[in-house]
Amino acid sequence: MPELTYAEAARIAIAEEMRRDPDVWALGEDLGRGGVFGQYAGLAEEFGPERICDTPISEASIMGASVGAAMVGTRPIVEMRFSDFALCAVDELVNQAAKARYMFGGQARVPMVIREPIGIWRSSAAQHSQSLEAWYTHIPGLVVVAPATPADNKGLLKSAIRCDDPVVYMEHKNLWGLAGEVPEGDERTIPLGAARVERAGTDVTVVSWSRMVQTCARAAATLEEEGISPEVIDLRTLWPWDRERVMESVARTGRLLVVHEAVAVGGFGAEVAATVAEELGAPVRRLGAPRIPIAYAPPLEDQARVTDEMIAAAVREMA
Amino acid sequence: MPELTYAEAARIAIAEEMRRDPDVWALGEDLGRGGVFGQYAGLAEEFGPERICDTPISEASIMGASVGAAMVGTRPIVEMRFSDFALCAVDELVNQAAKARYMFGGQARVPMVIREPIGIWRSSAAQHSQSLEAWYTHIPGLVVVAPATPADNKGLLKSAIRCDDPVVYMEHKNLWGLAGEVPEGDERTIPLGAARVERAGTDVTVVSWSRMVQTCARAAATLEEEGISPEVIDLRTLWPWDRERVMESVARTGRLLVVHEAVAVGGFGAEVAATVAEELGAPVRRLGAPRIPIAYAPPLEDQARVTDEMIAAAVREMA
Amino acid sequence: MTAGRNLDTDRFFAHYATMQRIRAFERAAIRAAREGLATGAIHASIGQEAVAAGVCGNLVRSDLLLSNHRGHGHTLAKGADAGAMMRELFGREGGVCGGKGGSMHIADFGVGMLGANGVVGANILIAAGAAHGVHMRRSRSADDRVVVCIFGDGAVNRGPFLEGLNWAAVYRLPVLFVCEDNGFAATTRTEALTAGPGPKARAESLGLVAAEVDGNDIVAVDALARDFIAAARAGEPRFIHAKTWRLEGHTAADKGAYREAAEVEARWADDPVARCEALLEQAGVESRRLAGARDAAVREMEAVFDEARAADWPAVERAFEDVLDTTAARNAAD
Amino acid sequence: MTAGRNLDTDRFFAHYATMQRIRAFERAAIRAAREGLATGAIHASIGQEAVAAGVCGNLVRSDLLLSNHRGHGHTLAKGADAGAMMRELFGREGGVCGGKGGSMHIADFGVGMLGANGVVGANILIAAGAAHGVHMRRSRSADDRVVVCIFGDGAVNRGPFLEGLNWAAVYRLPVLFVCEDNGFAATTRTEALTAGPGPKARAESLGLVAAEVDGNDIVAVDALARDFIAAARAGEPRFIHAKTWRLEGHTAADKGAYREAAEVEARWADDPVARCEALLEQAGVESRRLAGARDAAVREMEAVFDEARAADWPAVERAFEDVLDTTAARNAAD
Ligand SMILES: Cc1ncc(C[n+]2csc(CCOP(=O)(O)OP(=O)(O)O)c2C)c(N)n1
Ligand SMILES: Cc1ncc(C[n+]2csc(CCOP(=O)(O)OP(=O)(O)O)c2C)c(N)n1
Ligand SMILES: [Mg+2]
Ligand SMILES: [Mg+2]
Repeated sequence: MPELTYAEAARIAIAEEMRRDPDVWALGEDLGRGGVFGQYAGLAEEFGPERICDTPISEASIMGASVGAAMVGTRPIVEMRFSDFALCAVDELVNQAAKARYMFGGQARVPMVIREPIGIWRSSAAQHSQSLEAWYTHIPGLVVVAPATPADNKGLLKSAIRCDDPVVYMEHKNLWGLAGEVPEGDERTIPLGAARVERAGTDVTVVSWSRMVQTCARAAATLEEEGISPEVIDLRTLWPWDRERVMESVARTGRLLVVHEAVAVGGFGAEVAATVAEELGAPVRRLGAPRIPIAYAPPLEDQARVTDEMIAAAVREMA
Repeated sequence: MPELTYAEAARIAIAEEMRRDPDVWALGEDLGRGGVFGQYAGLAEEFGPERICDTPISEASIMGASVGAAMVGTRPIVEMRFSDFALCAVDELVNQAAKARYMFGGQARVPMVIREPIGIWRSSAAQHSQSLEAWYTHIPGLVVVAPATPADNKGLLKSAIRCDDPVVYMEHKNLWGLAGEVPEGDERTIPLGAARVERAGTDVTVVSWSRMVQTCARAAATLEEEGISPEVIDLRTLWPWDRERVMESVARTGRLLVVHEAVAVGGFGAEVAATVAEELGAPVRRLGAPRIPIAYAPPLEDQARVTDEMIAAAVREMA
Repeated sequence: MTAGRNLDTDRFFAHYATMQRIRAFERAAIRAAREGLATGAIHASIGQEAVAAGVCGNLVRSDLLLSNHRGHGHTLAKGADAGAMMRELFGREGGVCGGKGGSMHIADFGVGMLGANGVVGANILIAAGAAHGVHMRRSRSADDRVVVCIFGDGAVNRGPFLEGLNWAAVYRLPVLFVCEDNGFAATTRTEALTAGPGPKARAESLGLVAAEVDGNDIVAVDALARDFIAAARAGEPRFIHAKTWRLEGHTAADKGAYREAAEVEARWADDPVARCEALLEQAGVESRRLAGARDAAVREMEAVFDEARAADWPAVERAFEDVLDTTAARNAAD
Repeated sequence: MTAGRNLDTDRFFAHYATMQRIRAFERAAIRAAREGLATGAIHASIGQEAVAAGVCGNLVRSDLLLSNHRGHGHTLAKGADAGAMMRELFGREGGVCGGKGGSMHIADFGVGMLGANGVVGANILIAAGAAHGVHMRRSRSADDRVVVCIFGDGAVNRGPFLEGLNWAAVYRLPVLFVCEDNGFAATTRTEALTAGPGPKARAESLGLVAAEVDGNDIVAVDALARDFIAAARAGEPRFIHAKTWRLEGHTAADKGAYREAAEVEARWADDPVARCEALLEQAGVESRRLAGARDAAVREMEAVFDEARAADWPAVERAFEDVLDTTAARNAAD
């Protein structure tokens, strides 16, 4: 299996899907030059400017036009650059894309993938660092995906492109350069809604997604040396989330820790924790950012981070 | 104490605050005619068109201009008509209003009240019925209020107007006509962040807000006849929420039910339930809408409602 | 109005019939709202029928249409079934959206009507995108569909107006935008809150060829729409500012207290349906035939009203369908 | 460029000094980014200094300014302290925003600079609103402040452009909008994605008096800004389209591979700082004085660079301040 970065894996996923289906196209700012993070590198050369479409700085239009383009049968990949800028296009996503199929009684289908890179990325400050995945899990009609590895970024992106409903696809800005083995082949998709066990264990179930999966894995390695065995589950898809897999694990370990980079208050960790508490009555705990905007200065920015030490400490307390 | 409707109570709160402070003003569509729900009736006559300001259909501008107007020391009351339309102004609220104070290191203050009526209102369908309070609890820098009674709608709105930070103030469209006793007097404010006990009880703590408080109260009355005594707490402010009051109650009753009209998945009920589960390990349960858009036809729309029967049944199971 | 003997009476009789059907549908819809049968808000287009008929009458079935909250007339003119529409307003089984959308989300994809919209201005971007999709597919097949987007004078003050028109012009998309200016945005006169020379100048500043027209003059609307639709079909986006007037309240519940009875009465003298009728009479069409079209429209809409009232409610399970494929099972569990 | 003997040399020497200070600040900021000392992205305004100097030089301290992500020059020209600004870029204690904002959120409320913005076009609405606030207070006190809003050519394709300009015109607000057109939006030439005759026509269609100017001509910018600021102060909102060119990359990290070296070199011949210098020489200002201003600027910015590097990091508790008054205690608990 070749080693690819998270960005390359996504690029290959798009190229494969665009070759397979002439209705797939991508649009957003600066895509022709390969995208801000190189995640579209070379695609304009292969597919031309109509299918790798440079747009004006018009997030509402990028999103809204994609709704219309999807309704007539094309499959747009919508690049929002930073999830923060997608806040300029919320009506188009939430009131239009997510609801069209339902409002029109099933007449409309809106197959679009909305790429919204999330997360803290050194000194990007309050308007370029948010992780708002929880918002979209709350909106009926949306699928929400947050891949943590290069292999998943290929397989899940392919599934998202093939999905007939709108998928909010949240890559992490700090993962673009992460390298890992990625299976080759056109049909190596990964199903939406299926979690992945990052590391099997017996003592505490640690549920996470996106970049925090790597942090949890590091914490788990430390803990294992201490004789504590955490099971780390990468949710991968937040809606629909793999409730069965999580329940099965917590039923075994007897305790749950949910870890995410987003603000803890109102984060998706609350949903996972509340569901486990309701269904199993097991002890639950969440780790997420404090309810503060992300600051610019590194030492201040770091206050918004969940670290492997914090995770290890929480697991130790629970185990 | 005079009886007033929820809409009248709000109108009087605004009038009192506008008389007290010449920097308070209101802006939004059709305000000069009293607002869509009469919640501004008569105010243009008293305060003139500059302070009760009719605007173009430009939600982004209404919100964004208010940020600027607040920064220079005025105190805008921003009328969004339906919370759904506020989705046209999310960058302005979340990236600007909520973050300005922080990003600029405390140099900016953004005292604005954003009125966003929420909730199901017969056959208003998917784009006019949403309850998205959970979103704003997740955003650092915002206060979130959702009053359930006329008295609270006066006292909390006054506090919101006096607050130096942005307050998302979510009235329920189905409560406008609800009448109740409202204390008179300019200084009868109600503190932000303090819950109210709607009905004291001993067996199960039921936490709710907005219109569902009335539904919970009805369910409680039924249950009491059966010998079950629920304590119904009206949270009133969702951020900051009155954690102490809730913990104290659950510590007594030993169990928690959270009830809201919003979609259950990712709703603020998850936050309350997760927090209680984390801190007390008590059994928790949530009632909210299924993850479906709100339909138009009454029997379909009703599938999104939480009823007093559902609440009573849940309490019976838990008690 | 450019009338006279050489009027294409067949064409305008058809427009006239459409306008009468819209008028009758709207009257029935208002009655349904007042009787509590149409359970949601009804925004009727009485007084604006010439825009719907004149614009949509120049489209073929496969062409696409996006409308706003005041969309009954546009939808009927695009060829949707009045019965399915009325059942939708009543929230009944067999409604064109299965009762899930209601008046503000009326849509009939089968005739290319891709939806009304409850958010002012939102349809502009969706229309630009639908045209973008059609444009993309043209390179692969002989898709010559055009997209028409109708919105109100209130929508020209929302950001999507700028973004959507710029978008259409940049990519040279097959789309016609129609600003149906009825003088009001809800209870507010739009003019006072719209700066500058008007929608036409705004559209031109965004690179579109644009024109103003008397929206109550079916002949003028028809001629301009025909030209502009042909141009748009060829990839030259166009803009029409059609001036009309909303003869009834904003919704069926609105008594319109913010305008004088005298003003409303004066505006009734410019009723586009009556104007079209006069024109056809002048051109030699028998009054009996005209009255026949009107009566047929009224009877049709009375019938669909009665049918809708008699229709069943949709089965409650429908509330859980059409959300997501991936989570059908899970959704039901919540 | 209208030069000559009768130039107000004091005035333009002051503009020149401002431009040299901006140039030197930007060079230092780019160096800081390349050395990893400015920890976030740096968008420098090299080549665009005449817009900052010419516009902000016509404001008094109490006037208000809103800028975009490329805001160092505007902020300096408005009178902010270069040392506090540089410390902000370094994320240090004593930064003008306490290290919380960085380059993209640079602000100095003490000199009326109400903030740069990380969201393209967002400052337009905030500026309209600041002007609305000033306007409201005018009825009670003699507040004659004017608000200036500077944004890029990329921002004219976002909805807020339409909404904010319409807003300013409808309420007759004391605001001047300046589109600082440097030819690019990140790596894309803006022209190809901006339909129609341009920003000036767009502004006019929204009811504003508007003008184009050579943004590298300090005399022209100064004269136009002076006029337009006076009009705006009196409640007539104005719009300037200033054409300039971004001589460096989009950020300090951008090598600008999407443009030919020859094109960049040709544009350096139009360097506004050099043009201003030539003008002053022509008007009789001694080269020594000019070189002195340049050297002083370079020394000043080297000093603030060194100071910033030596400054402490902010105390970590600061991360929890300035969020909400009502919840100070609760936030800390989370
Ligand atoms: C974004 C948004 N803001 C506000 C509303 C509430 N609203 C519904 S219709 C309407 C007036 C619209 O005026 P116009 O666009 O001229 O259409 P008309 O009703 O006159 O046909 C308003 C303000 C809305 N639906 N969407
Ligand atoms: C709403 C939004 N979309 C995208 C971006 C990313 N972005 C940052 S700067 C920039 C280019 C802006 O171009 P312009 O407005 O001309 O300003 P310039 O950089 O040329 O000074 C883009 C696209 C952003 N900051 N905000
Ligand atoms: Mg109108
Ligand atoms: Mg630019």
